[in-house]
Amino acid sequence: MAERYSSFRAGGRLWLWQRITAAFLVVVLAFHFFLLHFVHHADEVTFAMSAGRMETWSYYSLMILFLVTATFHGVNGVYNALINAGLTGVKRQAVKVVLGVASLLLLVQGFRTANAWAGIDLLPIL
Amino acid sequence: MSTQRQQPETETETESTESEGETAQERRLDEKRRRAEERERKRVEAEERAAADAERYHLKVFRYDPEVEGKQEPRFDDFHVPYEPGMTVLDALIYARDQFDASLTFRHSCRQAICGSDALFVNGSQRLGCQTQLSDLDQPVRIEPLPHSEVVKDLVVDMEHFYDQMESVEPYFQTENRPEGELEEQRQSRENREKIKKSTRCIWCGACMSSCNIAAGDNEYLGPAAINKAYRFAMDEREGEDMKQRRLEIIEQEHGVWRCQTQFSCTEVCPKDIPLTEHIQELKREAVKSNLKFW
Amino acid sequence: MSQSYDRGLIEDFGRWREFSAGMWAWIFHKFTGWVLIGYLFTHIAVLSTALTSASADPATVAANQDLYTQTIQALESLLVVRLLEVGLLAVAVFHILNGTRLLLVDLGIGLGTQDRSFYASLILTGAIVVASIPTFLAGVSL
Amino acid sequence: MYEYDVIVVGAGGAGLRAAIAAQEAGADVAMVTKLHPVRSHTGAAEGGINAALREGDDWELHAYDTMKGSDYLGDAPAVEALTQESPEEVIQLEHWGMAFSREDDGTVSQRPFGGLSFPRTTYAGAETGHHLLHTLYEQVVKRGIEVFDEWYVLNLAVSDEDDPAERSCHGVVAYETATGNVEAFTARDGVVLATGGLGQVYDHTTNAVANTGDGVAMAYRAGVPAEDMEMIQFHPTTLPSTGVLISEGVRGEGGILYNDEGERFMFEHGYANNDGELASRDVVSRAELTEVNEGRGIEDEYVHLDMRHLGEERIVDRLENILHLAEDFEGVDGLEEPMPVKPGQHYAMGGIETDEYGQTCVDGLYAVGECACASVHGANRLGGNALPELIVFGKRAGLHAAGGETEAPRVTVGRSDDSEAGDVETPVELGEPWGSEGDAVADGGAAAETAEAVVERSLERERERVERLLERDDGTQHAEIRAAVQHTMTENVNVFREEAALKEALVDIHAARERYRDVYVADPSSTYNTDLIQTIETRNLLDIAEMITVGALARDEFRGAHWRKKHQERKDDEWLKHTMVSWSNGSPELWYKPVVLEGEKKTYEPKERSY
Ligand SMILES: Cc1cc2nc3c(=O)[nH]c(=O)nc-3n(C[C@H](O)[C@H](O)[C@H](O)COP(=O)(O)OP(=O)(O)OC[C@H]3O[C@@H](n4cnc5c(N)ncnc54)[C@H](O)[C@@H]3O)c2cc1C
Ligand code: HEM
Ligand code: SF4
Ligand code: F3S
Ligand code: FES
Repeated sequence: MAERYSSFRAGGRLWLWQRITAAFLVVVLAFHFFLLHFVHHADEVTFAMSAGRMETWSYYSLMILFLVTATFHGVNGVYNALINAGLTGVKRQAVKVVLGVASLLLLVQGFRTANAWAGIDLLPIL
Repeated sequence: MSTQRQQPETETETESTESEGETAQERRLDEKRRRAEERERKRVEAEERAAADAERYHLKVFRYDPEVEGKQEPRFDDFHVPYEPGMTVLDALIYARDQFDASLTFRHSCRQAICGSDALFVNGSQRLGCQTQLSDLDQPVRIEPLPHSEVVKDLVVDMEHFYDQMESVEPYFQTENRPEGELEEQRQSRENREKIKKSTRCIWCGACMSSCNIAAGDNEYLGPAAINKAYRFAMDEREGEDMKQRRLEIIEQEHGVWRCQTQFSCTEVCPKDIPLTEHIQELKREAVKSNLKFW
Repeated sequence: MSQSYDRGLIEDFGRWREFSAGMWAWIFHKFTGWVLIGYLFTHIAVLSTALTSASADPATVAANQDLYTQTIQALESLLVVRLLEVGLLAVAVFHILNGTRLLLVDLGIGLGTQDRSFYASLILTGAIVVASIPTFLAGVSL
Repeated sequence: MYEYDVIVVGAGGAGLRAAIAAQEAGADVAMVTKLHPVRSHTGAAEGGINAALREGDDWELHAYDTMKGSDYLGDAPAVEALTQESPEEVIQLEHWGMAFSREDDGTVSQRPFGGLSFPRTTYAGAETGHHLLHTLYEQVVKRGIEVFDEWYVLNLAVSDEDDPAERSCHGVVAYETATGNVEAFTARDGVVLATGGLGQVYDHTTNAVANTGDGVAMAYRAGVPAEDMEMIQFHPTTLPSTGVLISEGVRGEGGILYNDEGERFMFEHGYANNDGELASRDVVSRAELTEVNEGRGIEDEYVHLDMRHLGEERIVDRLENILHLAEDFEGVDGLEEPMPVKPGQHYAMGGIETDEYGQTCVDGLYAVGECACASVHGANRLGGNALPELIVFGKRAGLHAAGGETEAPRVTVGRSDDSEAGDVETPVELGEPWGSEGDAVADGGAAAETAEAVVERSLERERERVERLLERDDGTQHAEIRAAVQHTMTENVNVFREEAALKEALVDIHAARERYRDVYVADPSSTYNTDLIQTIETRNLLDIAEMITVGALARDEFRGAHWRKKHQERKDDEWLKHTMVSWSNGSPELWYKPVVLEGEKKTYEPKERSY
């Protein structure tokens, strides 16, 4: 009986994650915009203030989660759109790799930036 | 001896028109004759008007034939068809074919929205020719073959791919729990029949598939009609739980339900008013649910 | 097979005029999604200037003279950037609203009113964007 | 050249069921059909399928109703086969997943239908045929039976012995619509014709445009007699503008007919004092036309069918499809207004003469469904009796053709000692006296010894015929000829028939034949040439029209659907016999064969048919 649950193929899992991340993003993205354009105006942004916020652990983790979900949601969305357009075979594999690498770079860079603000030296090599 | 309950008056009445006395029937008959003359006069007038091009519908019909010179380059032909009340797009095409150009080619058969052979692209949307009243359309009425499929000739498209998709979802009833008795039927609740009722109405016209941008882009996408077919069986309680799992596996494949982007155009064009998007979405949820059960 | 025969008019041009609400919603959602992911990459790139600031002299940072702060403020002083931000807001709001609409549709809610909820998303997006223009343009020198 | 054990021509309910049965009996089967199977007109059937399923009902009652309904022109062995086997066949459909309407306890629902003594009509909403057709096609897909769809069968490959009873059928020749190829299909064991109705000989019909009687015409020209062709059913409730059918189910559920004066004429004018609206179809059709003829029709054309009193819930539950049809094709909202209805051609009781296994007198040639006449419907078909015919006889013929186990048939086919020569005076010479297309004995037959040679010769002939039609580039178009035939049939061979009009029809048909000699196909293409196919269909319609009219002229009595002005009674002494028309040397020959009234347990004594 076990194997029938393995039928939850990548297609379905990704679909579900796209929804879950979307639901999460609704809240966080709204919060993000609100915070950085209405509470603090964009022209008031300074390194010191950003760093101040990032030093709070809860804000820091929220932003990291924001980064991860947005990256997944965005990149998976693009990938999905390409499949819908009929992308197959080698081209599709290539796109998969390119998108994977790009999101990895994005995540790493985002991480490093956040760490810079928070004053964490997690990945000193980078 | 007549074996039928025939009205005696009927016989005499139809046998001989001359009978004595001014009966109510006579009066009615006179009246009828008068009305008939009136109608005839009206008809003649109407014809004259039609002849004077008063009430003609302007059709612009897509033409293409891979073999015939002059038709190899797709083009639009104009036909001016005299309008009669109640005339449908199919009637107009038949008129144009029979009166103007016998080579005008389109599929049709039942004239009553049940055979599904005359799905066409009329004024920019997928409709059955026989189910579309000319009077509901703006002129000129543009009639084209279904988009996103190969044109064989004029308004005829290749349906093979559509049939393949329909047949790929195991579109037949399967169950392991048949009742014992030869003459005993399986039970099905009214609610369950109600649930699958709409999905069983599909006439394989292909309108939905033609309207879906995803199906247009992804050739392997099962498409709304095939998914709806799968729904019809997955939701039929007579097939039993194990079969349902199998059905879900079919629609869960990569080019199954997940490809649907809820564009709703399939639902909008379906001539049988099948809520396709709703069915697809329900299957997505069913699939997720059944997979999360033991997580 | 779908494109194997070029039917010019039918397949390519002119069809958009016949798109229905759900199709427009699909197109817009696609477009806004791509803009958002594109923006995410640029956004992180710009924010990366913070890396230099972190290692800069604390005094420069305190005086708001570090690279990050300068970059951001330079950008924010440009009208184009502010306008682009309004655009971004429009894109994001629409994506959020229509995304919510899609999530509801996925849950089987509001299928019958999907066209109306799309129009509502559009209108609401417009309203929110217009209402936030003053805030977004505040303090920018022309 | 394709070769199979059994070839089924036509993929409506009858053909599909035959293919399944033949395949289950172990045969290698192929279906050849001019429409994709799901486009067949079986899909249009609305009302239901009769089967004696429940306590209080049994096949004998059903057989009795059917014999009575047939006005004693049905053959008892066939009628009994139908009524005995229809329950198991209906349950078989249910086991194949057909979406029947259900009772509260989950069993299949049944409703009353005209002419039935028990509510025994099983149904699936008002779209029973659609469900039946799709369920059967699904089973064909499941079994992987090969289907050649959009292949138009041009003719049969039949050997050409003098006596039709000695001929045998070895296959068919078909035209692939998409490409214009003409190919032969050899059948090792049998060919089953299941080509459906012939409504296109009339212009107001519930039948599809594809219902052109091809099977009847092909079998006829191969020497197989056509039986009781004059028996045409006119359905009392069709929409006036299109001929779209409003199911008998509406009356079954309690719908009422009114004339222009608001009278419930079925009772008030005494047409059927017991059953009223639910009397047999012929009775109701004549009643309506009588009302119209006497000036009580609405707009002098139609009457009203009212179902509003049934209430929205019941209508939507059981007759939802009717609401759509009335709305789409007549612009009437059945919940708000009465629906206009008038009689329209609906069903051909007659057809290719067969026994209870679908066998014709030509060896290896079978016919089932509406194109056949096993004679279960006699002079009038009861509503809900055609669909069971498809599945019962479809199965029987498929099984027999594949060599499965069967009993000896009791209905005889072809001429025998019991047959009687007929004679009818006609105003013109019938058939194709000028020798149609240089035919041999049987039109489409071929003088040759071996099966291969027969098939080969037929193929050659058909290729020539197609070429000949395509070569001409001037002449008459088939559409004009078809319109002329439809017009004269509707004018002269309709519900009410009289001698002079019937003769006029024969003259018109003769004239149409004359014009057909000059026919040409305007479309030169070999890709999807529907002009060519319709031209060939029109040829078939000419033969069909003639058979119907000859039968109608010969039968000078009033039986079932067949009404003659000067002969207002059923003449059991003279006419308890079938009218048979055989094609012989280019013209029709009329003869008769007796009706079989002896059933398994009893003989059905003709009684007065009152409702
Ligand atoms: C509107 C309507 C409602 C009806 N309602 C009922 C009802 O409620 N109950 C009931 O019992 N009966 C009903 N009937 C009658 C019944 O539906 C038909 O008699 C029956 O469906 C005929 O089925 P068939 O399989 O013989 O033919 P069809 O379903 O007509 O199929 C004919 C097949 O033959 C093929 N064919 C024809 N010619 C050729 C050729 N030359 N070459 C290749 N293929 C060919 C066609 O492609 C098609 O597949 C109704 C009929 C109509 C018209
Ligand atoms: C804020 C809340 C958001 C919600 C509710 C949301 C919702 C959705 C949903 C439901 C989809 C799937 C559409 C489908 O497959 O049918 C989607 C697609 C997508 N989203 Fe989002 N999203 C949000 C934020 C974002 C963000 C921040 C980004 C960018 C990083 C983004 C980028 C994308 C992309 C690229 C797609 C694919 C578009 C396509 O189909 O081409 N989304 N979104
Ligand atoms: S689902 Fe509707 S539109 Fe699609 S094929 Fe079936 S009937 Fe046609
Ligand atoms: S149009 Fe296509 S995207 Fe889904 S809702 Fe219909 S299948
Ligand atoms: S002709 Fe059959 S659906 Fe239109």
